[in-house]
Amino acid sequence: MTNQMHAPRTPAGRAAPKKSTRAKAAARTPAEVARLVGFYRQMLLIRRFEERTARSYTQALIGGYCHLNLGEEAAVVGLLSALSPTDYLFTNYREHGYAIIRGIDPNRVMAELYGRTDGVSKGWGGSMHMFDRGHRLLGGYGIVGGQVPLATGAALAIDYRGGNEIVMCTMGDGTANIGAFHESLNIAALWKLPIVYVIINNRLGMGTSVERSSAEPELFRRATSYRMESSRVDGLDPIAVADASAHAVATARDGHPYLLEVVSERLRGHSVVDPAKYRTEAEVAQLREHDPVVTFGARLVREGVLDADALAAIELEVTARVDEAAAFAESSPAPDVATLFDYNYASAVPNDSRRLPGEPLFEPEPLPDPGEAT
Amino acid sequence: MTNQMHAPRTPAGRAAPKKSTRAKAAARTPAEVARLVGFYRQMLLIRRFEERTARSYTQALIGGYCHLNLGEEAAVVGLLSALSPTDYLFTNYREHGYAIIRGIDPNRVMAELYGRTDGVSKGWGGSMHMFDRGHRLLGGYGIVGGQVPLATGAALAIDYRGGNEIVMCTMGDGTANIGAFHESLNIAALWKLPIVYVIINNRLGMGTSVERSSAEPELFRRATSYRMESSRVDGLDPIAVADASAHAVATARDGHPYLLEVVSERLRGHSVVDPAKYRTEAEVAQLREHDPVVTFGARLVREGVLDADALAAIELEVTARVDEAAAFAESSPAPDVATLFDYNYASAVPNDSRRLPGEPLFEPEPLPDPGEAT
Amino acid sequence: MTTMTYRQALHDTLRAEMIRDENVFLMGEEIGVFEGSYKITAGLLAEFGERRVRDTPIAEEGFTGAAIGAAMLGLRPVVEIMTINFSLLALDQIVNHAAKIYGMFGGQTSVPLVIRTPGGGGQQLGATHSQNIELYYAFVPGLKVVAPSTPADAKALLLAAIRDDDPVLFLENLALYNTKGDVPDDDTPAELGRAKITRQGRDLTLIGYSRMAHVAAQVADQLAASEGLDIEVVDLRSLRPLDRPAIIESVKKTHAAVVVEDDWLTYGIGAEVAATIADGAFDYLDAPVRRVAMAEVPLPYAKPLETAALPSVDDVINAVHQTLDAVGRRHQKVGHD
Amino acid sequence: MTTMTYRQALHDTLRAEMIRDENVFLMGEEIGVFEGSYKITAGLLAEFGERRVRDTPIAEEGFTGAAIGAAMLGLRPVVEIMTINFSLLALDQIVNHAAKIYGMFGGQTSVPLVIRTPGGGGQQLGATHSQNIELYYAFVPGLKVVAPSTPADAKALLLAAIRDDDPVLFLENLALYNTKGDVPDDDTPAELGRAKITRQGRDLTLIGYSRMAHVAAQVADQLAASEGLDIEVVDLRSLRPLDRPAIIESVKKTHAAVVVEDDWLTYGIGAEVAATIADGAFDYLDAPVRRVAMAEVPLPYAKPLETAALPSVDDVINAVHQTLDAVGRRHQKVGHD
Ligand SMILES: Cc1ncc(C[n+]2csc(CCOP(=O)(O)OP(=O)(O)O)c2C)c(N)n1
Ligand SMILES: Cc1ncc(C[n+]2csc(CCOP(=O)(O)OP(=O)(O)O)c2C)c(N)n1
Ligand SMILES: [Mg+2]
Ligand SMILES: [Mg+2]
Repeated sequence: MTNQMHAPRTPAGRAAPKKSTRAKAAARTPAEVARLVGFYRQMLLIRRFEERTARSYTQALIGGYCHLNLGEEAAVVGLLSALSPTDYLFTNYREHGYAIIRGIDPNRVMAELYGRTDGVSKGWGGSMHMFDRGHRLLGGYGIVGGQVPLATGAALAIDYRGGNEIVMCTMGDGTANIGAFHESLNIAALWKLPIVYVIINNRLGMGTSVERSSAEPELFRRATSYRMESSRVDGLDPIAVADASAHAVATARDGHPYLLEVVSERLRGHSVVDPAKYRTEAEVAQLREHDPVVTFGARLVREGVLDADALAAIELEVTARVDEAAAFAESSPAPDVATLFDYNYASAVPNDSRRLPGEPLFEPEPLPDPGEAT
Repeated sequence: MTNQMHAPRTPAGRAAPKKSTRAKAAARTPAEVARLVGFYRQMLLIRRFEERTARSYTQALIGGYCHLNLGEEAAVVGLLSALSPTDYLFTNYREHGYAIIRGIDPNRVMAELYGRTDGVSKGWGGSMHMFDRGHRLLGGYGIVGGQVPLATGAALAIDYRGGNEIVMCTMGDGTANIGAFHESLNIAALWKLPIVYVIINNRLGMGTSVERSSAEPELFRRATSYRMESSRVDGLDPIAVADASAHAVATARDGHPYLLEVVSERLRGHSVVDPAKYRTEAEVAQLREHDPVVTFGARLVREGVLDADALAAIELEVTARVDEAAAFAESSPAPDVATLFDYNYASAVPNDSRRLPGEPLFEPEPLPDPGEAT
Repeated sequence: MTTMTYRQALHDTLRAEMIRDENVFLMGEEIGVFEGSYKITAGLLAEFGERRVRDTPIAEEGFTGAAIGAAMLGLRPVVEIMTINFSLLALDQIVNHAAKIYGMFGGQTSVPLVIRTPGGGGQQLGATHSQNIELYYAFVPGLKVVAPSTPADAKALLLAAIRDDDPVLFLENLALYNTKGDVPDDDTPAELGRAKITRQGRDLTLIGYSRMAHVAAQVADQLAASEGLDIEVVDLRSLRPLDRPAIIESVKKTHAAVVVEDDWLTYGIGAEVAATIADGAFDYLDAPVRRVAMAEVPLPYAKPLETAALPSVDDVINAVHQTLDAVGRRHQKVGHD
Repeated sequence: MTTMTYRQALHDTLRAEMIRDENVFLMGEEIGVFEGSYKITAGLLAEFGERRVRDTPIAEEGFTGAAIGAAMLGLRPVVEIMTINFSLLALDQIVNHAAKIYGMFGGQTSVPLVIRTPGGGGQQLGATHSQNIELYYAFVPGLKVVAPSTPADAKALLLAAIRDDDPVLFLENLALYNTKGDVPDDDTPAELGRAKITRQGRDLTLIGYSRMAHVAAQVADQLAASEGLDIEVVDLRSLRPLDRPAIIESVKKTHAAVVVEDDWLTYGIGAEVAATIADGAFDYLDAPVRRVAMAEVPLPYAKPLETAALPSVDDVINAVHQTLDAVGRRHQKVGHD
């Protein structure tokens, strides 16, 4: 059992950007090239999708709270690259990118944001609650930490049945301070469940820095409380994340839960409406400099994997994809009010209440005859 | 910061009995002797008090759940020896011994068990809920882990006011798995609160062994998740516990929270009514052999601190004290039903409900005149 | 038919369902080695092993949430929460997750979960261990809540709960575990969502659930014997959904009702029952619906205080008398009947 | 008198109380650097520093419990729980500890704590973020629960809550933060436990609290203008204790009532209000008490579904009309009036 850092520490508590050894190799097989280009395309897809989401939100086409994966593209893409289609994914309210990269049609993800019937959750969930049984995305969840016990239970079910799948459960750095995190990791370690817990450490929970919320800001170290293996990786480098994820997933498939900390960035505010005034200009400038999509693209150009034309072609392709998603979402019908009670229960039950707010509990009846009534 | 063991580990996960270096010294000052004899007298007082409690429970003089400190006498006495009278103590439902050793009149502790007006909590709390503002015992609590956030908040209040007191918060080994433990230790470490968390590891939560409930059964190691200092000590040796407690208390007084694990025994079942059938005869025999009261008494005799007469005298004195407590409790009046609503609120509020179950919400009134009524 | 205790009925049903369906398994604190705090699961660890009878750490939120997650993958966990008081620690998982997952994700996954937990009071367990907070579950769309009062119902409702595809809060009662009754030998599940008229009558409707359904029956028997009163007793059995038609039909016949509950009166379960009657049987009711409930205090430990705070048979009898008096006063005044 | 928003009234009152009493301090997630999720605490960190404005980790149970412990030592913490939905995670500390400590220990220590938290719905926040679960607190002896609907009440009730020696759940509402009203300049606290008749009338009593008190007032104004109806409006303001006398007095005058709430109907706050009226004003009521409440579903995200599930002004108007019709039908039949 080891608890190790995959990247050097900096005083700020996050790993310094680091080039993966694999990426540095000069000669690449076509498969390697395809993988790198695939990573880039996926990262850019998240980027453009989320930018489009922000715009639609500002246009009031999307409601509620809306949290974006901007800055976390490398983390999302690297993490999911290690999953098999039969593995399960639980995540939080910041999950649009996960849904798309998991393979769900972006049209359906955008339709969910627009609250339409073609949405992944049929318009019932919205931005925070994407779910797709087929792709084994078992939910975005809006309650901080709420997904962690659920994911643990999914791993228990796999173990119970003797299956070979694993569960990946992502969460933010702020989530490591809530009781459910502790209870769940202990249970998983005690029962040797096939699960990878991932902390996306973007160094902020809303406006609170990890140092101001976690007494041990190197969050992967919390695994020692449960004799669980853990490590930390640079979340701006999709290849490093993919490698770390592969190791964590293999460990879990072997029946040992794993805690992986991915040190990442949040490029904008906590949600679309947060101007993030608590950040200094210098911080914002640094964020831009580290932008994982830009730096990874530049690196692929530098290393000869892509040229400017190829970059532009991907840009066009991705933008078209996102435009299509928005158009699809806009044309998808909103749910009919007649369906309001469709999901009260999975198995019907007598006396279930299906009353609209304006309806009486009891329909007026003829008045009883006083003589007979009493 | 260190996380250390004060005693060697055994496979069973608890420290092997160890003679403290101080106790081994041949020549002792009168103060040292008095301290040792004091420890013994206190330990025996807990022992006889709890035995008496068990008897009274069996006689139905005590109701509810009833958990005893039998086997934990050295832990209780050693821990509390390091507290100043102005320090605060929070504990759980297994707290009779803590109440007595904190200095509360055993008469009032027994009266609480009997549910009488002279009880520490005036009969409102019972076995699990001893509270005494004057002695700064801020409660026995029946919800596992419930006391941990409260104690943390008391430490926050001390810190807020710039006081020099500290808080000691005891709990069982099973309690280290509940969310409140995690949330509280993180907050205390983050805010540098003057608090000592104590885990009394009697190796069982009801019938579940620490190995079957905690993935890291060396519970003091959980402090590393919060960069908190911690250690483990042999809880059958009051002197070792006293020393460890003194260190922990000093650390807390210095503004650094501390986690102390005290490896102890539970001589009987979880509560008075539990026959503890899940224990083997061999385990029970071993428990008897390690009995901290017997072994500490024998050691004091062996080391010439006490002789058989002195032992007998202490026995007599303690037994008389406990008899007095039981007599006092029995003669103390039960609370009057008229006082049922006395503690609804600390500040009176209009429209507070003070209705007994048989009373109507509205007293019958003369019927209105139909003509006027409608 | 076999006569057995409520405890035995629960035990035997759990065992039978585990034999019948491999997907059914048990989780909870102290249900295995310790054989259950109230011994409902005695012997099951030995028979089924650790895979199917799981002792959990003390982590109500964690293990209840894990059971929900396991149910999402199609297992049928039966969780024991030692007493309903401790379920407060798992409430986020139950209310924000178990109850929401089916609807919030557009019906994509169900949560076939049972949470068994006893309520109670009257055992001198003090304020934090004597609460009746089934209201917290009965209030929540997406949950089903049942509260059997007899060994036969314990069996039939537990069968239904385990076989149901939704999360079911199954409310037991410390004071009922040792009560006895006849239990049918076949395994026909009850229908969730239905109350039961356990005694027919014309003079007044007494409504209760769980232990209070017993108290109601006892009062009805006693008043029949002593005064020849003909009281109808409704055992709610299901708190969510609430069987409004059964309640209303009874009160339309009797014209008077008393609700017996051992939670707190204000906002308690009885508030909805009383409001329902006052609405649905408005023109039939000859006196206000009386509620007999616990005094609104944190339940004290001392026996005399505890006894005073909890509803007794005598309290219910008084309420029945006063309600019938009130009916009489109105009949006199209005002059009909 | 100054005209200001509900948000401003809360902010200014917190600030004034912190200046007045060194023991008052604030705790909660994102109340400092982020200035509050809903900006109630904007500027207070800068003014008072980290000692008195404490950003907490995301640990509702831990920090709420810590506030309770601090209150036991005599401080007066004002906790912000970001929305009432997240308070489920702290429920054990609030219900089993804050509410019990005074009574369970025989009155030895009080818990002068305020928990501020907004409820709401109608913001497309989905099932887990749109609940109105004030019931969970209103049900519990030992707690006091208030729910101001206007900036003036926000101030007066917050003053009272902070100065009170008991734990007070102070219910705010997302949809009210930007509403405006006149606020007295002096700092006279309200009396906890009292409802307010915000509009006098003789035809029917409309009862609401928090946002629904506004809806009630709006309906009353609208129906006065359009149909000359004379509706009395009761703003409950305090959910625990519930001001039964004020409610009953009003209904004895108007003979009809409609309760407006935005929690779920079955077992909701309105159940107790309706049951109370049906009991205390039994002989005065000319029609069943109607409850207008949220549809009993986990609130969906999609706007048309959300809108359909939440009570609207039109729903209330319909209920008023139907209730007055029902009164009329009965008057015709019985023949008096
Ligand atoms: C139990 C709970 N408390 C508070 C919130 C409000 N909230 C939503 S997101 C968030 C910050 C979470 O931070 P982190 O875990 O780091 O995730 P990130 O948003 O950075 O991805 C908070 C406090 C919530 N949704 N649930
Ligand atoms: C939240 C909660 N869950 C369960 C219980 C029931 N319970 C009471 S004591 C106990 C075991 C506690 O074990 P430990 O912390 O080791 O303390 P010990 O009893 O050994 O002193 C349990 C499960 C409870 N009181 N509270
Ligand atoms: Mg974060
Ligand atoms: Mg223990």
